[in-house]
Parts: sequence; structure tokens; C-alpha cells
Amino acid sequence: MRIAVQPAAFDPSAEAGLFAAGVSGAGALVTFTGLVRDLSGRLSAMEIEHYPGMTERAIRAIAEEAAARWQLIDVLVIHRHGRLAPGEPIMMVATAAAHRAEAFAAAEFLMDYLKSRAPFWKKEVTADGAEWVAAKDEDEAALWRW
Amino acid sequence: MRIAVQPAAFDPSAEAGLFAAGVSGAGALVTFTGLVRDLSGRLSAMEIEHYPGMTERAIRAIAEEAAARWQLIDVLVIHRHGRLAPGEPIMMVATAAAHRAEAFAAAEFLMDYLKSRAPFWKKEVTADGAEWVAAKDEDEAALWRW
Amino acid sequence: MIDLLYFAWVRERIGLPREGVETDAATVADLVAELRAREERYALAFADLSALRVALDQELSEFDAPLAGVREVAFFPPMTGG
Amino acid sequence: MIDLLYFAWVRERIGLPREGVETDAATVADLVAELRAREERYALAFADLSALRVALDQELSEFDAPLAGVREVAFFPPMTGG
Repeated sequence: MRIAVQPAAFDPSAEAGLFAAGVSGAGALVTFTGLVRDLSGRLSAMEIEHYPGMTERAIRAIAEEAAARWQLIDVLVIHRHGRLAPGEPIMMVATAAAHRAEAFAAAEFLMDYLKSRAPFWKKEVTADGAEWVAAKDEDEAALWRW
Repeated sequence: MRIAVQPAAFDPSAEAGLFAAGVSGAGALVTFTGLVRDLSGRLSAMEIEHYPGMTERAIRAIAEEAAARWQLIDVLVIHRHGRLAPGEPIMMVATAAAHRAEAFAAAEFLMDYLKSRAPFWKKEVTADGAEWVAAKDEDEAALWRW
Repeated sequence: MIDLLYFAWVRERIGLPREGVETDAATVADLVAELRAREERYALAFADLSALRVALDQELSEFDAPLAGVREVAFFPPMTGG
Repeated sequence: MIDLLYFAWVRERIGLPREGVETDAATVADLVAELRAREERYALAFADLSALRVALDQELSEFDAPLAGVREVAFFPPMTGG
């Protein structure tokens, strides 16, 4: 299990390759990558604030919960903070399991919990100013399925 | 949309990188990679037979169905046939969408349908002989959720 | 003339991957009945239709489907891709 | 002495990321009442508790949780990671 909370940019496909190389006996690998979207066409940056210390704890607790629920061979979570440009990867998760259902379920579980239970806050910066991204009711609702 | 049915080995992370580079405006990328598992510890190869012509048609129809159900920015499917070694990637799918729920749902849909509706047949080769892999009831049942 | 294609253990039991047949069979099931009557290896391959799938001109179909206009019929076990 | 941490718009409204307080508040809600009474910017930041979340010693908690033994209290809006 590797958890990285970092300001530095990362290459999701290179990380996926490293993850895959470190896994043995898996039948299924799932990766998810989240990217900065420029919805307005005017986004100059996405700023991500986090709570150092709690962030790593919260992500580790979420990953351990996933490992307890599904037979996972390995889990990877990378999440950036700081200032990101449109199109840049914000975060990724990867899961390795014997079967596809477990790898998919664990990756979706990780994403749902990272969205609403890991202490990150996004702010969209445009030429007109900056605005905190509001949490979506649907993201909170997504937790109820688990 | 790229669909490749090929005997040649491929590098899932390199393919994921190419896929990501060709996508613009996505907020969510999901990849799934299926690998040859050596359950018995005695597997010398996995042989995958397919139905040339129908295979490409069937996969394209499945991918088009996914694109009709979810707002997808792009879809990739790669599936090998021929003789594969334990641990080698058999196939991968990648999906790009605005939101994670669509990218995950489409990737799972593609996998469920590729398992049971694309004309591939797996045979496990061990020192003791070769045996066709039996279709699993649970794979057929997985289609009912869509 | 219709092309018959066999895959996986159907191909192995029948002992060939493809053959052409002249037939007046109205449906896939009628064609299967003709094939079963030919030789033991066909009877064996088609013993249990519930273990088989059929594609007509490369589209999955059913055993009661009509054969009129069909050029290619493929028989195979349930698929195990992915 | 308890460390108070503020994040995102809570930090911006209060105007600082962290401060130490001496308090006898029994619960988080009691502490919030003390902070609200301090100054307008605190009253504003804590106007609507339903828009806020709280973590005690880096674990998500509730506003009615006791403060006994707690060293670090963080206030922030609902999280928007991922």
C-alpha cells in the first residue's frame, strides 16, 4: 500500500506501470485518474488546500477499510495539493485484485470516500477571482451505497 | 474510439498514457487491465481463440452501446488472442468522461459484456494437458445489472 | 451453400474449424439435427445445445432463428473473454 | 491550551490558519459559542454549523463531542477532494 500526498506533479501512466510491476498474482488492475477540468473555459488554476497530518491519516484509514472489505493485493493513492493547471492530474487510485469485481468496487469506494472524507478543499481561480468549490450532495449520497 | 484485437503483447500503462494524451476536457479516466492468472502454480500458457471478424464487430457494438448510455469522451479496448504467458496482460479497457461515475460505469459495463458477449475462448495449458476455461454463471449474471 | 464455423471445444470435437454445407434446413435447430445425424463426432459436439451458442453472419442468435439468407453460421461454447 | 486550525473559507473568514486558545468549554459546541462571542469575523465563520465540519485530533467528529483531552480542533467546510 502506497499513499502519497504531494505538491509535485506525477505521471499517472508511469505510476500505473510501477504499481503493476510491483504486484504479483493479480488478475485485475483498475486505475482511476482525476483531472482538473476547465468548465468555464476561463480557469487559470485549481488550488487545493489540505490538512497536513490528517490527510495522510484519513487516506490510510480509507485504504485500510477498502483492504478489509475486499481481497486486495495492493492499493495506491496519490493526491496532489497546491496550485494545479487545467488538464493536470489531481489524483489517482489503483487497485489490484484476483477478480475484476473486487478491483472495481475497491477503486470506486476509495474515490467516493476520498471525495468527501479526506481533508482537501478545491478553489477555482479565474481572471475574475477565486471561488471555493462547493461539496455536492451527490458526493455525500454516494457514501450510502457502501 | 480505438479497438484493437491483436496477438501482440502490449504495455497497459503505455497505452493508458497514449489514451490520456489523446483526450481533452475529461475529469475522470478509468482503466482496467486483465492479466493471466496462474491459479494452480502449474500454468504454462493461456491460449485465447477468437472469431476473426465477429470479434471486432462485437467489441465495437459493446463500445457503441457504452457510448450511447454514458457521456464518454473516449473509449479504448485492447484484447489479445493467441498464446500468453502467466502474468501477461490479456486485455484492457479505458474510459474518459467528465465525471467519475460515468467513467467507472462504462468501464464495468464494457468488462461485463466483453467477458460474455465477445467471441473469445480461453484454454489453460499445463504440463498435464490443456483445458477450456468454463464460462461462469456469475459472469452471465453480471449482465443483468445493466 | 452455408459456411459453418466451429470454435473452441466444438472445433476440437468435430475436428475441423470450418466447412461448407448445402442444406434446406429452415432454422438453426433443423441444421443442427442434420449435422447430428451425420456422424458420431457431430452428435457429440451438438449433444447439449444449452452448452452451445450460435452466431448468424457474426451476430449472436438463437437456435430457433431462420436460416434464410444466412451465409455464415458459427457454433461455439459460451464465451470467456476479458 | 488547545490548538485551533481553520481551513478553506473558514480560514479566510477568520483571517488566520491557526491559533491557541485557553478554554473550559466542555464540548465543541461550547467552544464555538465562545468563539462566536469574540468578534464579528468569528460569528460570521461559525454562523451556520451545518456548513461546517470539525475534526478532533485529526479525526472527523461531531459538534456535541466532548473536548476533554483534545489537543487540536480543526474547523472546515465539507471536503472536496478526489
